[in-house]
Amino acid sequence: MTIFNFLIFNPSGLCLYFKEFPAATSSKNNPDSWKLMYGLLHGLKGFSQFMAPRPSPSGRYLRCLSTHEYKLHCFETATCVRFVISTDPRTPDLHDQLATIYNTLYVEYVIKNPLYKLGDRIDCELFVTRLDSYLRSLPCFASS
Amino acid sequence: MIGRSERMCSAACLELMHAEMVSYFLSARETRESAQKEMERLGFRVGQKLAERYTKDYGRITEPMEVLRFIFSDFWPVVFSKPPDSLTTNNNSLYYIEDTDFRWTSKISVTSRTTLEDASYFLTFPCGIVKGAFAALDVDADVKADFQETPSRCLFTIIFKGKAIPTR
Amino acid sequence: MINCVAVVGKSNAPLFLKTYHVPETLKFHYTVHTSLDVVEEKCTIRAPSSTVSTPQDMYLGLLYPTEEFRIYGYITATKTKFIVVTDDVDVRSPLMEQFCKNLHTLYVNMVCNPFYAIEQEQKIESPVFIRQVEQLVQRFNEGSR
Amino acid sequence: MANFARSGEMAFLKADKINSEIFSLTYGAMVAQIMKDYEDIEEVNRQLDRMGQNIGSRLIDELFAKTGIPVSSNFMETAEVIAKVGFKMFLGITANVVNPTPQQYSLTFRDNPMVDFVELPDNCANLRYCNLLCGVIRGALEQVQIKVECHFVRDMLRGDETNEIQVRFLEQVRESALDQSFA
Repeated sequence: MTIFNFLIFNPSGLCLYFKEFPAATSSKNNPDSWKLMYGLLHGLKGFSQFMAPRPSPSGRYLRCLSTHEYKLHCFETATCVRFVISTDPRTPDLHDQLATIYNTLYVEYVIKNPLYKLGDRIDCELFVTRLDSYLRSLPCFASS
Repeated sequence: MIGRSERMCSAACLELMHAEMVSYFLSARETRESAQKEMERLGFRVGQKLAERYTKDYGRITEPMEVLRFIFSDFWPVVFSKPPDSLTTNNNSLYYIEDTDFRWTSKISVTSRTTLEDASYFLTFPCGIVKGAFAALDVDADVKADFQETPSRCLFTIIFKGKAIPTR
Repeated sequence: MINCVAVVGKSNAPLFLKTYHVPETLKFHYTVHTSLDVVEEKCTIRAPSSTVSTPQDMYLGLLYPTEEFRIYGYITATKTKFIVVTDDVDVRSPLMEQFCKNLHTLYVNMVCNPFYAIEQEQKIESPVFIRQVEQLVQRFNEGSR
Repeated sequence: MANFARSGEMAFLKADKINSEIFSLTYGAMVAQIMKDYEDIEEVNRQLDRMGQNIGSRLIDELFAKTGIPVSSNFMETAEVIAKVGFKMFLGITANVVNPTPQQYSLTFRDNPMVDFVELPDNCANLRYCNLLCGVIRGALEQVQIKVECHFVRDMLRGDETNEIQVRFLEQVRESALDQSFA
């Protein structure tokens, strides 16, 4: 199991944060692949909403997208910020971990950092380092 | 000890409001120096009022050394949400208070567009508060603060003017 | 009966003076002013048992008696002084101490008004404070009758 | 409805808190200074509203992150969330929702730590001392794609028997609009 990359999208689809881990052999580090990914997530959201047998009480529909080669885990906040992590397909659901990242890292070190202007690329030192050590501490990271 | 007051509110409110205050002064004043002066003055006023409040049930403090102790062990933990880590001195008029997780700045970190200097404006108001508290208790002191590498580690320097505090 | 309550700032500027049931004559201003010397004197004396590190009482008790009045004092940690003038010969000290403590609470709340310039030792004009002190005096006077 | 009250309660219990006078004195000092900076009281109100908007646009994430309450983009539902969750978890008080309609609702509250100790000077009849709150609400709702107009219609500092903030619905920003900005 392993983590390939981690992304944060703002409500208008801009990629605010991108981090690629060494396990990713084909790089996604370019705006075109981000646009592609955002478009897919956005479309899937509508689709999963459409397919739902009943309305979701949490208002959330999309959790993950799995293929033979990778698995995309998604978490969308009420403010329409999307956290996405791509891993090995055997990795168990990381929805809760993404929620933790939102809750304890993004809100604390991005939102509450007055030097960060809302909408800017996220490069707050504290967030970047803490996120990195959090992701590295996940079991799915260690076993790569 | 100063108790918690009956009314509490979320620390996030204060943090975000303080951030707005800093940005207001930095944009409303012509120079950064004058913005800092204003913020320190505002903090001074707030510090005086808080000292007035928090000494009410504490008793009358008369010696500058007691004042320093009051600020360090009673006033600071309440106003800045946790006790500071250490109090040191190297002579009669210079004291250092170190707070390795200063809550008013602990979530700040620099971005590619900002520097530690931009973060340092968030220390001005707190310095004013401490200075105001000293002044309210009749100790004329200057209070400055610097980051120790990161904005969460702060070293406050307290410079006593006028009569020096005897070391014990 | 309390006849006069005064608040005097850190640097001895008069912040507040009101008389009750008697006209506000110069006499009271004079009495309050003189009592400040006694306050200062009392402050220099430490309770014999105390060490440097123990906070002192704010209530100073009877400052001095005159033919008509007895004058009580209280000083806060921030060196704001409360002077209370009463015409009672026999005041129960705990009651007076409680009165001063209550006055202190009202004072602190008044100071916390963001429009009160504490650093300028601004005269106290707050209608809320004036009313509350009056009520406090009234309660004291009813209780001591 | 009851679970909103509970979410607010729980979030307030868990939150890092400070004595409210530290907050109210800081706010008060700032308001007093802005009043010195601007002769026009209306401009003071605007400044407070603008600051509130900036705060609200960040505070909303704190609210969702710390309570985990479900996403809602229904205007009427936001009333309960603000009154029972927002007011509670940030200020430790609750507001009542009055006359909710799909176009507008009012939030009323009597208790407010922001105005503890405040006595307005005579020269500021039109000052909305707590106008920051209107900005906070506006800024917060903007982040969940709801545009509103928000103002104080009653203010206890000016002698009214309660505080009342009126929130009027303007528009819902659709996701399709977001798509366009992406394209």
